[in-house]
Amino acid sequence: MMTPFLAAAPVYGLPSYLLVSALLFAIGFFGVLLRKNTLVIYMCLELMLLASTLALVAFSKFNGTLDGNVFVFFVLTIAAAEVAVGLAIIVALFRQRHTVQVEELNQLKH
Amino acid sequence: MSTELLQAIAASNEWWALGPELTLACGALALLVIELISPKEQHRFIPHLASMALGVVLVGVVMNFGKTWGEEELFGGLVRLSVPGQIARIFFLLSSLLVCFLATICLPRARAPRVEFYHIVLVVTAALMLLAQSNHFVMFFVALETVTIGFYILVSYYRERVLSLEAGLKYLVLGALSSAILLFGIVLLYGAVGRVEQGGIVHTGFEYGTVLNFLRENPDNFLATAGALLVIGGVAFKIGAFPFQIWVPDVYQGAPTPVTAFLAVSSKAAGFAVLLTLVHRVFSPLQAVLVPVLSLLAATTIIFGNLAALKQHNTKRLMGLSGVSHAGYLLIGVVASLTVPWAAGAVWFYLFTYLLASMAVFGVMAYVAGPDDSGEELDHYGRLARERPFLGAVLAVGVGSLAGIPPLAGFMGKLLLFVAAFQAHLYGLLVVAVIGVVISIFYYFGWIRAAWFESWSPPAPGAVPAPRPLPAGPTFIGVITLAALTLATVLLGFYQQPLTSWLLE
Amino acid sequence: MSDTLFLILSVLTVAMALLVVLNKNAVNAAMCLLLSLAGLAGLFVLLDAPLLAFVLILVYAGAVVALFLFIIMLLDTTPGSFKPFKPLTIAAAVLGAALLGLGIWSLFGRAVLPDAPASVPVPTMKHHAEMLFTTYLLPVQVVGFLLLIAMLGVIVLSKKYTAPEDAK
Amino acid sequence: MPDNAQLLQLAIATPLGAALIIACGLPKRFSTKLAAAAFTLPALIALWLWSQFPAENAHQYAFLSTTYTGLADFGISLKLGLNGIALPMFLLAAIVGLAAGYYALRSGAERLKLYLLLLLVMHGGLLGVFASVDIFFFYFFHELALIPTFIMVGVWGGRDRHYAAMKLTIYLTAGALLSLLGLIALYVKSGANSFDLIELKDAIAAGGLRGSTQNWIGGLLLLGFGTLVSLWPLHTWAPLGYGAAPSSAAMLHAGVLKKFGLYGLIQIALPLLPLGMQHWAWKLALLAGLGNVLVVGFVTLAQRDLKQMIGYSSVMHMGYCFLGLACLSTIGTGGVVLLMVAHGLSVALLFLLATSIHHRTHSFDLSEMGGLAQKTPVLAAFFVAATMASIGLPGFANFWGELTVFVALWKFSPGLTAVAIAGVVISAIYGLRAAARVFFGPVSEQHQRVQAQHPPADLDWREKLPALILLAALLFFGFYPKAISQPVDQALGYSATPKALFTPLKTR
Repeated sequence: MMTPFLAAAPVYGLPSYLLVSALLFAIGFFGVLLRKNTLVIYMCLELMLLASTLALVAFSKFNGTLDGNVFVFFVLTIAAAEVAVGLAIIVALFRQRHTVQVEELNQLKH
Repeated sequence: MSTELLQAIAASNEWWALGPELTLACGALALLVIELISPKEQHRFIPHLASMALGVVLVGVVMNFGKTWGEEELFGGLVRLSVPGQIARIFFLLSSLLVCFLATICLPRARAPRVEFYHIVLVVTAALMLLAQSNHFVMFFVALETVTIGFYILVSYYRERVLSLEAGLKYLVLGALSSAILLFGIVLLYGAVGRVEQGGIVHTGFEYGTVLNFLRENPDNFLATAGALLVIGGVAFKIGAFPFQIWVPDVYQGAPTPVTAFLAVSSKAAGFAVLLTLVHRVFSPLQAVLVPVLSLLAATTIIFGNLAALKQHNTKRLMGLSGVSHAGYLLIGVVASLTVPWAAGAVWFYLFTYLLASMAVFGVMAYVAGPDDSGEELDHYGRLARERPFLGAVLAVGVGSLAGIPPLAGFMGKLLLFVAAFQAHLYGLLVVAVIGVVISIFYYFGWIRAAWFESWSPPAPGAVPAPRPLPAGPTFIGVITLAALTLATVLLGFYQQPLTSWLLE
Repeated sequence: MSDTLFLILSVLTVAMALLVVLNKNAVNAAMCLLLSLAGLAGLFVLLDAPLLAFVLILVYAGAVVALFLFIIMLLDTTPGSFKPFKPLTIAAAVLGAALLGLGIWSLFGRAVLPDAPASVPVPTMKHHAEMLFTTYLLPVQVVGFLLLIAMLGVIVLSKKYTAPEDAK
Repeated sequence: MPDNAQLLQLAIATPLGAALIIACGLPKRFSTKLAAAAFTLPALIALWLWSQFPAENAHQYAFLSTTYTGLADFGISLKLGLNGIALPMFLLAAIVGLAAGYYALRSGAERLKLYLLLLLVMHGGLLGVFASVDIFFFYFFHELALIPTFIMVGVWGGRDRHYAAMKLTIYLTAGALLSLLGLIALYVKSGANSFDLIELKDAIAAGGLRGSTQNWIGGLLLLGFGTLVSLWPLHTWAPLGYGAAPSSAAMLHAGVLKKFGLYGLIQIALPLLPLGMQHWAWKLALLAGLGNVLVVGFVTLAQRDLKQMIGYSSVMHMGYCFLGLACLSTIGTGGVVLLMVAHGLSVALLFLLATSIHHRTHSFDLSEMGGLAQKTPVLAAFFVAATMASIGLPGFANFWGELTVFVALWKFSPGLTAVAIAGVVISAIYGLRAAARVFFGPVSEQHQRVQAQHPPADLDWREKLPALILLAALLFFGFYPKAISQPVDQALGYSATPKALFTPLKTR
C-alpha cells in the first residue's frame, strides 16, 4: 500500500508529514488508553497535541499562510498550562493516596 | 503583509464591543488586588463583589439587548456579534451568578480558599461568552481551552478531598483527550481549505466563513469532512453525548456542588451554543453526513442517559446522568434546527428552563449536603419535606421541571422541541424521546418520593444508621434566590412571553 | 539532503514516541519524550519554522519535560505497567485503530492536497510578531488570562489554606 | 359586573389563586376559609353560566375569551369557552369539586393545608380542562390536575401507597405523553399550525386528512386517551390507585379527571378524525365490551375490598362509555356524555361513602363488616341510593346514559348489546351484595370489636352535605335529563354525526 506512494513522491511532501503526524497522534491515543501511570498518560496527551502542531506547521508551509504557525504558539502555551495543572493535581493526590496508578484511583464508584 | 493592512486589521479591534467580557476580566483582576491590599477579616466580602460584578454586567447586557450592531464581525473576523451571542452572554452571566450563590453556601463549609474560586469563575464566564461569539477557530480553541483549564481547577478545587482530586484527574485526562481530537479536526480543516485570496486579503481555514464557502464548493472533500466530524466529536464530549459521556458521573460526583452545577449548566450550554453555530454557519453544507451522525448521537444519548440514571442513588451522579439525557433531547433540537430554523430558539428556551430548574435543585442539594457533598444519597432526603418544607417544595418544582411535567417550564421546553421535531419529520427520534421521558419519570419521581413520602425504604434491621443532621436552613438570600428560581420555573410554564419574544424571533 | 534528514528525523520522532508508550519506567519514558521532541523540532526546521522549533525546545525540553522529571523524582513511584485489558478498552482501541487505518488509507487515496510548498519566504520572528499583535491580539490576551488562572489553580492545589474562621 | 367570559376565567383562576395564596404561607385558620370559598365560587359560576347558555347555538362556543401567553407564533393561546358538550362536563367538575372540597375541609387530614392546596390545584386544572378550546391547554390543564393526584396518593394514600403512586404516575404519564404526541401530530398534519380547536376544525374541513394519516393519529390518541380512561388491558393502575388514594382525590380523579380522555375523543378525535375513528371502532368496541365490561365485571365480582370494588366498577363503567363511542352516532355519543356526568357523580358519591364507612368500621374488607344499618340508617340509605344509581336504575341520571348507549349499540351490534346488558346484571350483583354485606345481616366478630371501641355514629353534617349535593344532582339529572341532553344533542348534531364520515374528503 505504501510503496507506490513513496515511489511516487521522490521528495517527501505534505503527505509524509501528515503520516508522521497521524502516527504520533495514534501512538498518543493508544498510550492514553493503555497506560496505567498517570504521568505517562500525560506524556501521551502531550504527544497528541504535538502531533497536531506538526500537521499545523506542515499545512502552514504548504498552504502558504502563516496563521498555522501562529496557532502553534497558542497550542504550545495551552499544552504547557494543561501539564502544570495536571501535575499539580497529581502531586495533591499523591499526598493523599500515595499512588499515581489510575487503577488504584477508583474511589468514585462506577 | 503590508503595514497598512495590519493597521486596518488593528482598527477593527473594537474593544468596546467586548465590554461585558472585559469588565469581567478586569473584575477578576480586581478581586486579586483587593485580596492583597485589604485586611484578612474583610475577605468574606469578596464573594459579594464577584456576584455584584456579574450582576452589573448582566443588567448591562439585558438593557442593551437588541441594540446589537447587526451581524458584525470584529477583530478581523475573530468575533462576531449576533443575537444568539447576546442570548448566550445573558445565559452564562445568569448561570455564573447562581454558581457564585451556591459557592457562598458550600465553600465556607468545606474550608476551601474563596477568592481564587470567584476569580476563576469570572474568567471562565468571560471565556464562555467569547466562546459562544467566536467566529474563528483560533479564537474558538483558545476560549475553549481557557474554559476547560478553568474547569480542571474548579473540579479538583477541594484539595483536601480525594474524590474531588480524582474527579479533576479524570476530567483532565478525558478533557485533554477530547481537546486533542478537536484540535486535530481544526488542523485538518485548516489544511483542507488552504489559502483563499479574496480582494487582496488572504483567508485561511480558521475562519468560519471561509470554511463555509469552501464546503459549499467541495461538500465531499474528505479531509474537511473528517475534520468537521472530529470537531463535532470534541464538542460532543463537552455536552456529554454518548459515547463521550463516560466522564460525566464520576466528575459530577467528585466535583464541589457549585462546580457540578457550573458544569451541568454552563459547560453544556456552551457546547450547544458552539454546536448550533458550527452546524449552521460552518458545516451546513455537510448536512448529508451531519444529520445521521447527530441523530444517532441523540438517540443513543437519550437511551443511555436515562437507563444509566435509573440505577443511581447518589444525587450528583443522578443529576449528571439525567443531564446526559437532557443533552440528548437538546441534540434532537439541533438536528431539527437544520430544517426548522426556529428550533435553535427552542434549544435556547430549553437551556434556560434547564438552568432555572437545575440551579434550584443544586441549591437544595447544597443545603442538604453536609460538609462532604459527594456522598449525598436519595435516602438523605427522607425528612426534607417535613423538616424544611420550603426546600422540599423547591426540590419538587425543580425536579418536576427537569422531568418535564406540566405546568412547569421544563415541559414547555420539551414541547417546543417536540413540535420542532415533528415539523422536521424526525418521527423516530420522537419515539425515542418519549420513551426516554417515561423512563425518566421513574428516577425523578423516586427523588420526589424520597423527599415527600416518608419512610419509603425501611431501614435494614440491626444496623440503625446514625440520624443525619438536619439540613441547614437557607439564609435570607438563599430563600430569595431559590424562591425566585422556583417562581420563574412555575411562571414560565404558564406565560412564556418574556423568553419567547427574545428567543424565537 | 533534506529527504535523508526527513527520514532520520521522522523515524526518530515516531520511534521515540512509541518508546514513551512502551517503556515501563516513567523516567525513561520522559527521556524518550525529550528525544521525540528533538526530532519534532528538527522536522519544524525542515518545514521552514526555525522559530517554532526553538520555542518547542525551550518550552517543552526546558520546562515541561523538566517538570515531568522533577515530579517523577519527587513522587518516586514504582514503575507503572499496562492496564489490564478491559472489554471497554479493547473496544475503544479496536475502534481507534480501525479509524486510524481508514484515515491514513483515505488520506492518501482520496484527499486533495497541495503537493508543492507555496512559494512564500521563510517567516521570520517579525512576521510572527506582527500577526500575534494585530490579527491575533485578542487570543493573546485570552491566553494571558489562561496562564493566570492556571497559575492560581496550581497555587490553590498546592498551598495549605487556613480558613478565616480558623485564623481567628 | 364582569361579563360571562370573564366569569369563566374567574372560575378557573379562583382555585389556582387560592392555592397560590395558601402556598405563600397563609395561616391554617384562614386557609380553610379561603379554600371553602374557592370551592364554592366556581360551582356558583358554573350554575350561572349554565343558566345563561344559549341552548339553540350549542355547537358553537359561548363565553369565548383569548389570552396570549407568548406562544402565539405556534398558535398556542389560552382560549376558553364552553360548547354544548363542554358545559355539562364543566358543571360536573364544579359540582364534584365542591363536594370533594367540602369533604376534604373537615376530613382532619394530616398537613391539611398542603392537602387543600393540592386539591385546589387539581380542581382548577379540572375546570380548565373542560373550558379549554385550545387543545394544548386542554392537555396542559389535565396535567395540572394529574400531578397533585400522584402526590396525594403518595403522601396521604392508604395501603401500598408508594407502589400505587409509582404505578399511577408511570401509566398516566405514558398515556398523557402518547396523547400529546397525537395532538402535536394533529397540529402539524392539519396544516393549521394552531392548537385552537376551532381553527383545527376549519383547516381540516378545508383540506381534509388522508385516511392513513387519520388512522395512525387516531390510534395514537386512542392508545393515549384509552390508558387515561383505563381501557382494558391498560386499566390496572385504576383499582390500585383508587384503592390507595385519599377520598377527595379519588372522588375528583375517578369522578372527573378520568373523563378527560373520553371528552378528548368526543371533542377532538370524532370530529377531526372521522375515518380514523371508523377504522378503530370495532377494535375499540371489542376491547371495551369483552375486556372492560365482561372480564373486569367478573373481576369486580371477586373483590372483597370495598374501595377496590368501586375502583373496578368504575373501570367497568368506562367500558359502556367506550361502547357508546364506538357506535359513532349522535345518539351513542350523546349517551356517553350523559353517562360521563352521571357516573362522575355516582362514583364520587360511592368513594365518599366508602370512606365514611371506613371511619366507622376501620376496614375496607367486606367480610369484616355487617349490620351497620342499625347504627347508621342515614349512611345506609345514602349508600343504597348510590349503588342503585351506579347500577342504572330509573330515577337516577345513570339510567338515561346507559339506556341511550344501549339503544345506539343495538344498531351497531346486537351481540355487544347483549354483553353490555349482562354487564348490568353483574354490576347489580356486586353492588347490591356489597350493600347487603356492609349494612345488613349479622355483625361480624371483627366488627363487633371495633364497634366496642369506637361506637359508630351516623353521618354528620360534614359528610352529609357533600353527599347531599352529589345525590341531589344525580336525582335532578335523573328526572330532568333534558338539562344535559339538549345542548349535547345540539352540539353533536354539528360535529360527530355519521354524515361527516361519508362526506367526500379531499386528499392532500
